[in-house]
Amino acid sequence: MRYLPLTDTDRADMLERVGASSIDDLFVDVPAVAQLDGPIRDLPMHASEMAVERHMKALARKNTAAGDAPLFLGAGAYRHHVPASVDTVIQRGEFLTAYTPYQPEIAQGTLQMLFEFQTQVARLYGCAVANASLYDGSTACWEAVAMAGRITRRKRAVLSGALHPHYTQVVKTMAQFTGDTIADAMPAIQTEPDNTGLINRIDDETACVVVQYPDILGRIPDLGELAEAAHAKGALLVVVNTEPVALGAIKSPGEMGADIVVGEGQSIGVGLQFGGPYLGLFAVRNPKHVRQMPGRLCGETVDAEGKRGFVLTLSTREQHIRREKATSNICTNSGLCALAFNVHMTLLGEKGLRQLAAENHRLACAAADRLEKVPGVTLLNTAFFNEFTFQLGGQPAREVVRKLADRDVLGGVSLDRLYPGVDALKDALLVAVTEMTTMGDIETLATELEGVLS
Amino acid sequence: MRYLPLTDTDRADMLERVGASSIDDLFVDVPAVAQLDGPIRDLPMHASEMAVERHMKALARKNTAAGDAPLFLGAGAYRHHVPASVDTVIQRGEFLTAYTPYQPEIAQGTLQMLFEFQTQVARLYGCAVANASLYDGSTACWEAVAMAGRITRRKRAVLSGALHPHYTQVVKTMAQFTGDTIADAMPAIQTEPDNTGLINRIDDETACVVVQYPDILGRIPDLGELAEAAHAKGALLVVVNTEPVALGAIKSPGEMGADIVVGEGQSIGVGLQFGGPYLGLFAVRNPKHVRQMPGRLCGETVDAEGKRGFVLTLSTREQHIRREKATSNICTNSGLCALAFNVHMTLLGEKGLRQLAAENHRLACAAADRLEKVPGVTLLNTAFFNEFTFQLGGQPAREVVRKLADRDVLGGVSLDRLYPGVDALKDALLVAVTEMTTMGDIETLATELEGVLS
Amino acid sequence: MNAPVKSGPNKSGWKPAMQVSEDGLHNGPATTTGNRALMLEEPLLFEIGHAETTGVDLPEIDPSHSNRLAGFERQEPIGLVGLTEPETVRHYTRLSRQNYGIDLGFFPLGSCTMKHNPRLNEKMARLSGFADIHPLAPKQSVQGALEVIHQLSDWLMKLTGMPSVAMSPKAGAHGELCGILAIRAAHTANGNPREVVLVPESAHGTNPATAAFAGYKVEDIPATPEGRVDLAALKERLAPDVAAVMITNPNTCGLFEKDFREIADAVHAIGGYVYCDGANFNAIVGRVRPGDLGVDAMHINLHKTFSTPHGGGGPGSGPVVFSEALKDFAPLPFVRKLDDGAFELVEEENREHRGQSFGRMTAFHGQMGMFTRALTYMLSHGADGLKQVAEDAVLNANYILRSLEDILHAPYAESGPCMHEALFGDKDFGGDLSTLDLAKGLIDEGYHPMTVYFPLVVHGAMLVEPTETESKASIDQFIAAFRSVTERALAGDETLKQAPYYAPRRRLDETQAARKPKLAWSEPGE
Amino acid sequence: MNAPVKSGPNKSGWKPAMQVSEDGLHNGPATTTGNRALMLEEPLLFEIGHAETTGVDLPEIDPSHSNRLAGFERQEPIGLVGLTEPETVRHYTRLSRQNYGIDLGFFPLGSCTMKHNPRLNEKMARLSGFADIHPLAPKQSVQGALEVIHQLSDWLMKLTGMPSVAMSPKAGAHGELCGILAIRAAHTANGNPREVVLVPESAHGTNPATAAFAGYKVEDIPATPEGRVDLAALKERLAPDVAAVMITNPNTCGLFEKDFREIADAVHAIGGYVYCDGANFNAIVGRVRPGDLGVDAMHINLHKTFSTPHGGGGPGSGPVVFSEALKDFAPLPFVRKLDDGAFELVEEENREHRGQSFGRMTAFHGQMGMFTRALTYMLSHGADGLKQVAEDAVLNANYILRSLEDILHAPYAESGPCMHEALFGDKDFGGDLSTLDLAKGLIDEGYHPMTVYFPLVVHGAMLVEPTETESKASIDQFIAAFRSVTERALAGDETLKQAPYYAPRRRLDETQAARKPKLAWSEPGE
Ligand SMILES: Cc1ncc(COP(=O)(O)O)c(C=O)c1O
Ligand SMILES: Cc1ncc(COP(=O)(O)O)c(C=O)c1O
Repeated sequence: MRYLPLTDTDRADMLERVGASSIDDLFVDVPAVAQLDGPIRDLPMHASEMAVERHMKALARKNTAAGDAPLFLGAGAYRHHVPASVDTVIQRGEFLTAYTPYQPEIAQGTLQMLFEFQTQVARLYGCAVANASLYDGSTACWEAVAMAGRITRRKRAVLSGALHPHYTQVVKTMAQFTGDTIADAMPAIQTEPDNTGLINRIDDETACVVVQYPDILGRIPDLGELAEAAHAKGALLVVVNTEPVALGAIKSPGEMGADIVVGEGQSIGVGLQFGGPYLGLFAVRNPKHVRQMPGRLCGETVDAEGKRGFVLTLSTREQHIRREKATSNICTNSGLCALAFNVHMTLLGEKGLRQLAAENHRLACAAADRLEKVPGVTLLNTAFFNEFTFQLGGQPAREVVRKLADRDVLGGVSLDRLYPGVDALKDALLVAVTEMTTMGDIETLATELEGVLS
Repeated sequence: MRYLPLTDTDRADMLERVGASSIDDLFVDVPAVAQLDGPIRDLPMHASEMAVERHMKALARKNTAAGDAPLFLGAGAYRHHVPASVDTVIQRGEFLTAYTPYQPEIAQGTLQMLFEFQTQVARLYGCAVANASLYDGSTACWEAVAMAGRITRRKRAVLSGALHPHYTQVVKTMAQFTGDTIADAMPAIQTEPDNTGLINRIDDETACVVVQYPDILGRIPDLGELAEAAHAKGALLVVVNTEPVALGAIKSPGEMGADIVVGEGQSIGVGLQFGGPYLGLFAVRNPKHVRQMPGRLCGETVDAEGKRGFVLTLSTREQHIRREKATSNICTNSGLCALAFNVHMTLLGEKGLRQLAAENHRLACAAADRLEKVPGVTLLNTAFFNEFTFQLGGQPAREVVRKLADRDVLGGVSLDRLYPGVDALKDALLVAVTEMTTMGDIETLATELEGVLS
Repeated sequence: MNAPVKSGPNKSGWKPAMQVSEDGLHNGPATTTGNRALMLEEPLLFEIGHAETTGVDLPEIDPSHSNRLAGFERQEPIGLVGLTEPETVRHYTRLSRQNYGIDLGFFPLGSCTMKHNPRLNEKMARLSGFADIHPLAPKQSVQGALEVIHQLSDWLMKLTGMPSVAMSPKAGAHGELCGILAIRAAHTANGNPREVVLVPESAHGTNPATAAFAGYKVEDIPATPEGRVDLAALKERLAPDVAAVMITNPNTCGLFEKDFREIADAVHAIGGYVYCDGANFNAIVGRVRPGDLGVDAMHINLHKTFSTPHGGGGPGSGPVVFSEALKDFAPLPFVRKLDDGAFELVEEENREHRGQSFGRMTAFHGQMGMFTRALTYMLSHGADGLKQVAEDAVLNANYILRSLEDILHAPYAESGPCMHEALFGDKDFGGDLSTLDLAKGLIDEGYHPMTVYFPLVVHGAMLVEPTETESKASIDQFIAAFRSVTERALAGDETLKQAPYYAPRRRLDETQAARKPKLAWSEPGE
Repeated sequence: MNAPVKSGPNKSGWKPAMQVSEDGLHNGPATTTGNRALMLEEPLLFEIGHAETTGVDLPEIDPSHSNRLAGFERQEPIGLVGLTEPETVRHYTRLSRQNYGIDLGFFPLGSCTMKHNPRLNEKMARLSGFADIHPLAPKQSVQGALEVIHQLSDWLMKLTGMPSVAMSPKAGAHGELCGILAIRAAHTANGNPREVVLVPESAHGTNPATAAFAGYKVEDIPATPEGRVDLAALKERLAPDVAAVMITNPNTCGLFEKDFREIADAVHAIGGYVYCDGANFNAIVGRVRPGDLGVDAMHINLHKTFSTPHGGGGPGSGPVVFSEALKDFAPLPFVRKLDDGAFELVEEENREHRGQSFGRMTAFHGQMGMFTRALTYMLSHGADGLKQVAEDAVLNANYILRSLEDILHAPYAESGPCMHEALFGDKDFGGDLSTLDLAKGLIDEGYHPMTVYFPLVVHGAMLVEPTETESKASIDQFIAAFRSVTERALAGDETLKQAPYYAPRRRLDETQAARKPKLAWSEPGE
């Protein structure tokens, strides 16, 4: 078999060396009840690369790839152009087939990359320190809530109604077990984010306020106002960002007073991949909070000859040292996605990220303008970056999305998919636009939407 | 621009250093008649990766890729399965972006690979020495004729009528200029190769006899008989192979007495690519002939510490040393294709190549059996490896191929495409089968052929 | 029997390579660049990039274009720098060359299962039908993706003999959390979440961390001198306050827990659940089904047993299989096959199909990119191949154990065959040498060291996991090198203290890194 | 002005890396494996593979299956060995790490134009619509492929200002052959192929070899002391026996042939043709059109100017542009756009469209895999970008010339600006040091050396071609390193004789290799 280098002769020689008469001798400690008499039944036997490729390609063909239909889906996962050289780099065996850099003398490649990545994320978020990644935005969001609890020694988190519902659910799932109180809410269908409502929910027990920026409806909340209100009550402001490209056009959460900034990094370098693996970003504005951070941190040091080098550091926060007292149980994180982010962000640079953001916004404005002209359609947002919400005049958006798909247009995400069963949200459609969207795509969506709605 | 690292500041600084006031100063030696006043007109300006990708994908979509239709095309280019790891290896920057290994201390990767490649080719062909590749099978064929001329000091080459017509044409093109006499012929439509006819054409002036094995109609000539006849007249036997996989099932040309064996290596590792780049293989049975060989040769040696290493050697045969007295003008060859061949052949190994050959032959037999049942169709060959010739009972094969393509079947190569205008060949269809062919593909071809012929 | 392997030629064709000359020739002159031929230094991105440089050709920003950013336009520079594509490719290529990976050589990092990552997996994961689909695309347009999840689930359930699997956990530790949360949910449904989770001292750090993260107190499970759970002592501790035990099997000492079934019965008897850390599933895949041993929940690291790449620290994927007792508590979402053959995603809206689910652990539906790779791998190996995987992995480990035990302290060598990894300790080393020094000596020899100082139960632990994707020749060469470095360690050879000599960096100062953490680049003087 | 560059920090942000310590620490103990950490030794395939091992899972051969091989079944083993996939990937990864490439660092190999190979090119060439189509597929099914050839032809004609292009030549030398054959065909059509082709001594070896291969006698064109063709002397030699001149422009001394137009006129006046070796087109692409200089035929190395990778020695692609005078003689096949917008291939059967064609040079239609890459590159750069390519390439070369001429013999430094490459000689070196020693010293510094001992007209020639894809920081660092090694060479530092010290191999014995050639592996003792 093509991945198994031992030959039968090798096996015989090796069994002799270990003093076993057959391979079964090495499994003597397995109780009889669990000994199988042959390969597991009901599963196929081994297959050639050609046969497996056929099988997998047949499955892939049952999906509509984004390149084959105009795509306006967002809601926490965005289709951006990833330069070809990103994949070249992440396929280098030295990156792809390495482990977490436990032996720094032969892992400087991964370590220096992580140091660069941490710097990029910290700067993007307007923070002092970022970690070496978490699983994804949603789990990073929970980690932020937990960390805020450790810092403030309080157990109540107030979530904005316009936080991505999956993120809300993840936080609530965890809180069921930790005993934290989570004050969440439904998104209010209104042109501006409901900052007042959110501020009113902050009390003296509140560890943190969690707000998404831009929010799930594509609106842009004023973080400064929220930071002030949170800090006044001794709470931390946790800002969640699901579209890092936006931060090329709008102010960073850090500069507006956020204490912990977390987010999804998938837009940069990672790709859609049906939802995973993605890339959890996590940063803090105040360097004093570093020792409460979850996840790995890469730091600068020198070697025995005085040369600069990098190591994983502050590991006394982590499970492999601290065990049950660790700041998080995370071990494997999203290393290779962090590399993809790092490479893509390097290709963009300050200039490219700003241009990318401008281009996203320009096309989103064009799409909003065009779609508003479709009869029966109203734009909710006054402000947005590259995603916005339409109301379809009472028509069920989910149905409309399905009909659009029948016409080979992936027209957006219905709020009913995200918040099933909430009447007030049923006719709302979330539409995302990126640099990959063409004016032709926008026209197609407008036309088909008109067709479906009429 | 994304491939140009100099910034405008850099350019200004550098111009200052070189003492030029503008870039135009550096082009002062260009005569005024040839100075353009700006970017060349009628050509587009630079474009983003995204835009270029769209353009190229649109062009690619105008072709029917082999995976999208059953494919029975051969005639010197075969669709075999190339394991995924081959591409991984050839995309390693250290291989992809290296030059010809002129500095052996930092090119041992390429050099050792070439040494392995030469060994693989020599063994496959039953020869003593193979070179480090030529452009493709057809140019290798001419190089063999030229080399035979140098060795025998004769200027007449006798070509089998069943040599690939493109190869024949390449040899004839060159001979027009060198003054060699080329005795070629049309393929005789008969069940067995016309060895007798070929032998009869050998005379005392003949430098070499060139025969294809298996031949253009898929038949398998007896090389032993030809070697004997050639050698009897003091001529060399040049054997051309366009399907290296065949040599996993049939005897090597070397063991049957061929003096020079050349061929196309594309089947192993390289892929179809619409005809290029391909891989010219070149080997000699008699090590004494090495100094007359064209192209690069990699040899073993030691370094200053006595460690084994590899270098390009015997370069006094080559253009960069010998100039107008070189054995060939070739410089750049097919290095990366040789690597792909080397890697794929390593994955196959003795066992895999033999299995691959057996599988090709098994499926080809199945196809021949099935297609013979199509009314109006007769199989020409008594023997074949993975390609054979059908006669369509007087129907023009080219027309049939076109109609099959309309039905999304790439059903074979008509001899009329290869030998346009020859009446005797008009109804003959060349059908190739590989391990990529499924029984379903065969059935589809049979059915559609029946449809087209009736 | 068990004769030491000599360095030198062996049947598998490996020959010791030519020696570095000892006449000092290699001690060449210092270079002005700091490079040493192909061992290249590389500055930080921020030292070579520019704010105005970019490797993408996007349209210049039109400042006249009105925006709808509600006055939040960025005013300050972000502080990023860019490189053009040539610079980018070179920067990362040079960095990559300072790394060790499986592709370069033997990487026997115990517990981490650094097996070969097949390239077909990578190719399949990149098919646009998998790589370029949106997680919230209308389900009619992603039936193939849902089918991949379904097929992979089916493989996992059959390989483990368990009736249910949760696919969304993002790595092993996340899988542990998934399992423990289901356990907690089940207890809670019975009216009492209970208080304690029992975990052996030899367990991976994620086990106690997870239990604590889920709100449990962690207590130790005692071990026998032979390196296994002390069944009698465990039974003594079991009481209704114990919510679960978390046991790794094969365990982190490389041994199969013979008494697993009895342990499970005892835990079940007090109403507790058995969580099995399945990180070591590679030792038994295709040969032993955890379901036959009484497991209630077990995570599987697709990035270990099922060959998805580790990528320098992730991403992973940690599906969790569940017993009948726990399956109703498993998280959302999951994939269901409908009667008409279509696939649907069970999420919040149709959670009636799993009424007692503890909820959602992550956005979207799991590590799809890892699923396609793992399924490709399973289909390639098949049931027969996977069984062979386990057998070869175990054979290789035993071969190493028996080839080194004569010179290296092997605390559990008498406990029967090891499974997929061999455990050693540094107790006989000379001078003040320790495991770390041996590890660094192996680096010079061209190897990635084994896992060191884990598990905690052995002094100077060295956990060697060869996996099944090494050839005998490779292992023989490793044994020869290991013996040579071990001999130096036993003899107290002080030069080992300074190893590695040839790596891109000498030993790094970890204390300084932690004392004054520098975690992001800043302009010198900033 | 022209002040020497000092090693040390500069504005572009480059800093000299930390030094290798001079206290001998790096002179570590010899390893048993011969490896030095990440610098890994690797045996030959034949020393580690087995005849029974394979990395593909094909069906076992059924010996009972009847065959139709006419009695020619193979009886003898081929003598191949196989490796499994893990072994294969590792074998070639380790080998690759013994190579230098553009991706690793600066590769100023003069005349070879080692520019960055964009990764989009690689991606596009791998689209199944290009990579997986058969050359003899019915034309209706490959219209996109034919259109690629047509579009690329259009770019090449416009960039060169020439009315015709032949796409099938497989590399530069094959392109030369194509051009010379067309010239010979044209003369022959006039009744006399003529006898002589004039080639300067500084020309690349392929030029005289090609002319000879096409049946011509080769004679030297004299050069002026400033490194250009001696127009007067050339004119003197021109006579009706001269079929053509072959001139490289910019020439291999890195200079633009100012008198090219006059040369062309003189050659045309005696009825000869002007062949231009276009290997150095990168210096002028987008800025100067050879068609405006009187060229009759010129090959273009897509693997130089248009960024297709060199791959350790190929494949290349060498399309040839032709003037009105020669275009009817160009080879088959070529692509023609029909009035209905469809594309057709003109081959033997419809050669009436090019009645005087000298015929076919190769099977099929050329290096399609290079065409897709080159077209991708051209579209990326556009007319504006390509012009910038030439300008930056020339600027970089002049910058190097002016930064080194104060310490290194630069024979043509007074001949005006250089084009895309700077030429130096070793005449001032101390002791018995020569260009080779400097080159090997650069290897230790982390560079691929420049082209050495070519062109032949300069003693110990060093031809440095930076290309446009190097940053100023990269070039500055190179200059600093080059100066440092040059200073050692000038001072006669004998340690340079033993360089390289740090490469995978020390200097290799080329004499032994040629004296007793070992060109294939054989079993020891075989
Ligand atoms: C025994 C054991 N358990 C759990 C884990 C955690 O898995 P992950 O790193 O995927 O979170 C590991 C990984 O190293 C492990 O070895
Ligand atoms: C000036 C010059 N002419 C011709 C050639 C030959 O080109 P190729 O190697 O593509 O055959 C080269 C390549 O090195 C060259 O530099």
